[in-house]
Amino acid sequence: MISLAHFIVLGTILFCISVAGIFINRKNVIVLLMAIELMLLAVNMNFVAFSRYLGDPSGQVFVFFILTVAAAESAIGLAILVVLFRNRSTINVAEIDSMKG
Amino acid sequence: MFANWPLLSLLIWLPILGAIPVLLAGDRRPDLARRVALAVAAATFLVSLAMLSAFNHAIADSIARGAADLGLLKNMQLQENLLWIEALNVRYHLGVDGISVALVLLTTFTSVLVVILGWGSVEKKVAQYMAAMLVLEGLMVGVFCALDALLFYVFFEGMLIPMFILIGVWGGARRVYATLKFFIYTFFGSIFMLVGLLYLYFKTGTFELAELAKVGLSAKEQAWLFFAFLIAFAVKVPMWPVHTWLPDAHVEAPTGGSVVLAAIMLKIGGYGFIRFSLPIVPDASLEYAWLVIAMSLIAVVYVGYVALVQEDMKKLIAYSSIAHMGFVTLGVFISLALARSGNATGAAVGIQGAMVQMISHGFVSGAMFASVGVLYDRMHTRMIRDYGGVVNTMPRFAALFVLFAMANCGLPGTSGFVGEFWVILAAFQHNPLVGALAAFTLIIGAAYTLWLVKRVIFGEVANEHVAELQDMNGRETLVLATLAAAVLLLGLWPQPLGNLMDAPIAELVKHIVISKGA
Amino acid sequence: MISLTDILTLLPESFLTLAICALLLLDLFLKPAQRSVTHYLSIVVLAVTGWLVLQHFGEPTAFGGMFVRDGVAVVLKVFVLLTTALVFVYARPYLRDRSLFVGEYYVLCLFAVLGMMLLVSAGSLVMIYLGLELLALSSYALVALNRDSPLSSEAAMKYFVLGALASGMLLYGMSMIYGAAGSLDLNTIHAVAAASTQRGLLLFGVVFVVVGIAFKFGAAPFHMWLPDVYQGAPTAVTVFIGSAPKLAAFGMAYRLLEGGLDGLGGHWQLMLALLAVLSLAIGNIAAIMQSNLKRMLAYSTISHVGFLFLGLVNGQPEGYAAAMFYAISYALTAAAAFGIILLLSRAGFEAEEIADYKGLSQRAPWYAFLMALIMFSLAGVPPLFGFFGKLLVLKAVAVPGTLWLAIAGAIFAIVGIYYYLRIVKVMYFDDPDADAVPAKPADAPMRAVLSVNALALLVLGLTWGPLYGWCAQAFGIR
Amino acid sequence: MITPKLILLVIALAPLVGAIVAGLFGRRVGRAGAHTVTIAGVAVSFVLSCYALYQLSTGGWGVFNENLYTWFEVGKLSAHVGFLVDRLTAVMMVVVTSVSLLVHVYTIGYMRDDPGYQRFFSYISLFTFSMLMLVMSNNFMQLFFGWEAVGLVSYLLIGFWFKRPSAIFANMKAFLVNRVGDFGFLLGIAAVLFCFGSLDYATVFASADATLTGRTLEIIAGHPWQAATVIGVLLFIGAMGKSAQVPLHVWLPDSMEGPTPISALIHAATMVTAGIFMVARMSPLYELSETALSFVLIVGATTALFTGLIGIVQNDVKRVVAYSTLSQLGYMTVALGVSAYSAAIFHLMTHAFFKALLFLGAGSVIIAMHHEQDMRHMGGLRKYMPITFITGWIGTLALTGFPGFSGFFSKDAIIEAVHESHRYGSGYAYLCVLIGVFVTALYSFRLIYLTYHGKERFVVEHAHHDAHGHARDAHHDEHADEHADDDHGHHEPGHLEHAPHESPWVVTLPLILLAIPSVVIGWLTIGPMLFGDFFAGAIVVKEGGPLAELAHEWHGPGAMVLHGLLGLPFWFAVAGFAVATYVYLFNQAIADRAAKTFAPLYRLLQNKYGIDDLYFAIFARGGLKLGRGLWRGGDVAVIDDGIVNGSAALVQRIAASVRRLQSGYLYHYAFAMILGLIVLLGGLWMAAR
Repeated sequence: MISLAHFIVLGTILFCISVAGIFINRKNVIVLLMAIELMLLAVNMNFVAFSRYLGDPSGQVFVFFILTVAAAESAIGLAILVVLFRNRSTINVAEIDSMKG
Repeated sequence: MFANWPLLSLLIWLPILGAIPVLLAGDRRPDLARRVALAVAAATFLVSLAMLSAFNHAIADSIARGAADLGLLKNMQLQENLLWIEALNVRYHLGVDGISVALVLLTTFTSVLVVILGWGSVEKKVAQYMAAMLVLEGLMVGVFCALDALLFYVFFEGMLIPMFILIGVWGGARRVYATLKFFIYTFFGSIFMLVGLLYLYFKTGTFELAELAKVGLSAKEQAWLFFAFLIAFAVKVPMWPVHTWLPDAHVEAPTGGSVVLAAIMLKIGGYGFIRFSLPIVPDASLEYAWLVIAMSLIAVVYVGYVALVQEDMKKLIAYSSIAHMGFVTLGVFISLALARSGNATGAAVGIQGAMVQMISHGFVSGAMFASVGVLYDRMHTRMIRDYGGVVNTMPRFAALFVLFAMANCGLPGTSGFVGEFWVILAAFQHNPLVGALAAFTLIIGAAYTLWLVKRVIFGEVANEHVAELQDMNGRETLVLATLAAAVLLLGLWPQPLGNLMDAPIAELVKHIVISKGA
Repeated sequence: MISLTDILTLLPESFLTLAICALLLLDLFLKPAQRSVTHYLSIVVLAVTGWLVLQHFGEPTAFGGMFVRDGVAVVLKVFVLLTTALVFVYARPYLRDRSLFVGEYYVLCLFAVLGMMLLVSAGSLVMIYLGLELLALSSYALVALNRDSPLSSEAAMKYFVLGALASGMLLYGMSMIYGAAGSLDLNTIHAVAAASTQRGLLLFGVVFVVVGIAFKFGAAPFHMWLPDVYQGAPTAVTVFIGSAPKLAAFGMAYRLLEGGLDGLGGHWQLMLALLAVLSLAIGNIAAIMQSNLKRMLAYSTISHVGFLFLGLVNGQPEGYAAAMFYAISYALTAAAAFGIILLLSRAGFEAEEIADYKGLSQRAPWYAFLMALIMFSLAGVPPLFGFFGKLLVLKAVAVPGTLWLAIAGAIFAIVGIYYYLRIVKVMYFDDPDADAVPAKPADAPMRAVLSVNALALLVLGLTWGPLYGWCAQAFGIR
Repeated sequence: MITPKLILLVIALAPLVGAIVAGLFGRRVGRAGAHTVTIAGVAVSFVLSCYALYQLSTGGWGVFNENLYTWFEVGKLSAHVGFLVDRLTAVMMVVVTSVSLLVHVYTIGYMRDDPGYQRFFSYISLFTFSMLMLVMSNNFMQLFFGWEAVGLVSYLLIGFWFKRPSAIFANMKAFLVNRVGDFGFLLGIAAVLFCFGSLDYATVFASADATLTGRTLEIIAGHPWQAATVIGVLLFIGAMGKSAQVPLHVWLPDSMEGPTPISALIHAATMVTAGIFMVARMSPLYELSETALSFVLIVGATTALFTGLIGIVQNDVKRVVAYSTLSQLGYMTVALGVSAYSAAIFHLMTHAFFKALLFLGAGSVIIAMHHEQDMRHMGGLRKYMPITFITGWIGTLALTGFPGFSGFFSKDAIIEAVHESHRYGSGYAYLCVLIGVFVTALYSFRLIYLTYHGKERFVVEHAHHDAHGHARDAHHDEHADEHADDDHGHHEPGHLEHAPHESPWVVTLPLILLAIPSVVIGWLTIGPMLFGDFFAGAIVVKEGGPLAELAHEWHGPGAMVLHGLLGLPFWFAVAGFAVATYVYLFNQAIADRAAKTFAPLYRLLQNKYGIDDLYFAIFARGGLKLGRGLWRGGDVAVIDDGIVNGSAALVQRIAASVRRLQSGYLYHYAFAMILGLIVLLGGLWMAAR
């Protein structure tokens, strides 16, 4: 029998993976975008699990909102990515450091 | 006749708003700017005289007008008490007692002279210079009139801005370092006082000085507050060891700036001790009086020796200022100790001495800096070694300079003597050794002053530059002669000043003998 | 069931939404030459919205508590709108010089405003999230507005990634809170948080929420995005994200922490105290070394956030009022500060290096004077506006228990004074370089508005009572 | 209505008026105007002083004690300007005004070529005023006023020729050394105020006994000292400064840099005796402390002998007289020390006359020698300037105490008094004063011989000697420079353009007028002053003071003269005379040989026991060293560079490193956020447990 805890742990694991993906990855910006998506999904997992467990639908409604926003977010993210590539002709995370200090 | 006018507001805002027309006159029309500035300053001075006349016979009706029970500050007159920020119950509360009146008069008087001094010595951005001076004047008057701690603080800090500009724009070679040092040093001092005031507000729910003087405080609270105040005012006075901003500021400041700085700004420190430390935290002040007394004595002896070896005239005078201000703090805290030991007369003598010393130092140091300015405008150097035998070419100047020098080493008959004399007498009553150390100024003070005179004024004409010197022009003579008159008048006839300050001082002494430990 | 009163209550926001759409459409049919129409219209829109906000139509709450319209919301909205209006005025010449004078700028800004308005009157976690994202997404796009600037795009990317990360954390925290409280409604959460004894999950969530808030403010150590974004974004955008969003962030913090998690005060207050000190330290110290004015202001923002947090740490109405007052004063001052940069910049010259201000007092005395006012206000020197903000927040912590925070604030204020004075020094004490670009004849409205804005710092410094009274009232003090 | 008050006011203020007129309007009134108005002023106060003295001594007036002006009042304490005029004061007033008057007249001749003529007159009148205020004061505050005022004028006058490096050094030295004295003096006043709560003589003296007996002060905790002693010693330190007692005597010889009239008026007759007067005035206090008086006695005795010795080896005519002044002041102090106050005042008076005489005589010689002051270039002047010569002899006889001359009475009285006294240190003092007599005679007659007798040791160059033989006018301007630039201008020592000659009447008249009292004043006044009750009330002496003892065998001046001829002092003087005569009149060589044989001693005396050098090394150089140390070490190094700039630099360094944290890499930023999150979580976890 799968209990709430399992879901929460899974969500946490996903979250950690995504976070790790953000600050360990030094190669490609795309990966960052994917990590962000993953993070949102981890959160969704939590919400759904809680909502199911609490028998309260509002959590699942929130999930829909999150999904929508996530879509918009990645759209903007990709747009910025394109702009960045046009200017820098690179999407290597390790190379976008012209502003520091 | 003036008793019901808002004289104090007038005194504060007239110069500040007067700065606007000066600025409008613009740097392109310097003479117009100068004239307007002079007019404003003179008008302010007249208003302050009106205040004086109103003051003497305003006691009755200030009570008749049912001025709020001010407790300690009950001899405050010409009060204006408006609500400024009702959410915090901050009040635009002005009022003057004898002490303030004396200092306000000093301020307005000096400001007029400063404007006249700036006439010749400032060439660039005249309008801005004059405007800054006027704004500064207004704020300083405000400091002496404020009866609300926050209002006081606002004026107290606000002063920094014009002074910062004055030193920074019209200053000498290392002006940037000097002015930043000045600003940050002073800011450093006052910010802790602000925290202290806020804490007091938390205790009392008001910034009214009178209320703050009433509130009971535990020993621990008092100690913390005492040091908060001490930092703020010790920096301003300045006392050893937080004095090092002063010589730099003086050396770099334009003549007018130095005069204002020495003549008025330093007094705010001593004034603060009298208005804040003593009434609000008397017990802590008493407990740590030894500390302040020690610092003051160091100022007299140590700084005296330092002054002895300065090669820059302004630096030398700056250090001598520190030494002389040492007498102010000494007098104030000696009196506290005496008052607590039941020697009311001694206490009164001490504070009177301190106050007279403040006023006198205002005249003397102002005059000294003005004199150096006179020389500087001609030779463009402040180095003592570049001078010598000035008396041969500038006899009139030399005569006045010697007079001021004598006042500076506290010769009887000059204002410089009165304060030091009283303070030393009081100090001796507190502890003969303290008195002895204080009296050491007789020797060291004379040493550095007369050596300066010997090297600058007397002797053969040192070099061709000195040989070409012209004696003072009418404007300079006017300024220095006026100051000389003030120095002698105060030295020979100090009683009026004493009468002016008697009541508040007696009140203060009565207040500080009561412990407020709670 | 959605009632008319709900719509009525939401009237300002609804109007703004419709207006934005209309503007968007209209802008399509405008020739570039007529762009000013968009400009003025959007200002009108802001004005009307502001008027509507002040009318208090409808009920205090709508949509079953999803939307709250209390004093706090009103005050914050008014100043968000005001600041944005100022921003529009300041931005116009800059945008024109750089062929960035496009409708998108206005539309995006207005959407961000809408997001902020929703955020500050959010009554549930969903609303907070939506408002936040609406604000964030528009900001990302705005930062990248100048498509040809490498710096902008880099800044946008950093902003975007970190922002997403932050909102992810916030969401994660929300999910935990939701799990613990069993509801998205802040009032319910408030009740639960106050009552429940089993707080592990809630607290766990609180941490993430605090992180989300801290990021939005740019409090250390979640400040890293801020300097780069401020520097990289076109100044016309920096001026926007540098001012209004701080108000929104305050609103968000207030809703979540006070409205939702008051019961856990003890914990999040400690965290905020920690963040406050850290921000004060890092912001003030790092600012000293900057040679780029925008970047310096970014760090100064961080330090100001530290001060603002001082208002929150005690969880007292006075503290909140102080913090809100501080946010308002900061928003106005920052708008003016960046306004000066915009004013002095022109095509091919950004005027964002501190060296560019050498001898400004001789080249453009009036602007130099205004800038000096602004700097002294930021430094917190009386009698300027900024001082009283500091005064109030210090007052909030100058009580037994948090006195150490007040002292820390004082010390870092001293450190901070240095770099503000440096600007004044450069403008007044240094002589202009031979090749210094002469100040251009600014367009009249901007010049006028900017002067008023800067002088207001002085005037408000003398008459800040009513404003603070308003803030205090919003928090039900007296 | 002419009241005593009015008269006294006029006495005090007349010179002030003169000074102001001559000083501020000097250019307008011109030279003649300047000296007329000042002399008039001083003359008025002289005449009125004599009148006052007459009234007081004939009992026409009672003691006058009134406050005229309240200077400052705090609570119960008030400081006034007021006059206390009794016989003691009156005597001082007469001495001061008379000498001052004569010096004024003398100055007309002495300074006639000086550009600073008006200034000079204004100064000396101002001095007269200050000195009168000092002696007429009825309270300590005013006493201190006068005290410092005369110091100021002396400062201005020593540095009168402000171009001379030596002069402006001397005046600073004088002022500073005096300030050391004033330091003690002021503390003494503070102590008086502390003990009596008042600054008025009357109050203090009235309650002196009651207040001070048994009263102690704890200056160093745990060491209670007798209050009377503390007060006495502190006040006397002031006197040591003014009256140039060892070890504060160093300023007086240098003060000779001032014009000679000043040396006569200020540094011989009046100002330097202020200390003596002060102690006499304070006799009610001093009588309460044996210790203080012993201190006074020993200091005085030391001064009397050892400064005299230096006089022997001096070659500058003025310096010889200066050292004799020091030694005579020592005698007065000794008298004070044995509570023979009236003897001290008596000697003060006689000394004022004959020392002024000697100085003015020296000045007259100096004029004749064109500001040549070195006796080695003089000699045989008696035939050139008879009046100066004779008056010089009179002065010398008075000084050396030749029976019958004024000096004899005063000095003999002092010596006898010391002999009678049993106070601690009186033995030593007796020895000192006896030898002192010998020394005095020695250097005095040495001076006489080297100056007036023997063969001329100067060459008269008739280079540009004009027909009229009266070259003076031709050389006005030249003399002017001589005053101005260094000592004797261009011609090397001992070479004169024209023969020396007697000085004009304005110079000789004062000499004559001073010579008369130098002879007779002692004879006339010793009776009442010393042994009568002339000073009753003004000077208080405990029962059995030495003078009282002497009074028993007092049979009038004549008897005293006869007795004096047999007395020890007389023979000491004769011995001194004999030696001087033999050595300096007949056998110069011995002197040089003696100088060689006793080289160390000679050198010791030559550089004044090395005290000056010592002071210079310790206080001047040491002070500068200390100051530099405190400045560079304390202010600059520690406070500024260390704390102030140091902390600034520290912040800068931290800033630099903080800045490096902002690496510009996205993943670092992200990492920072994660770290922050973890820290918060960790903190929460800690809090939870």
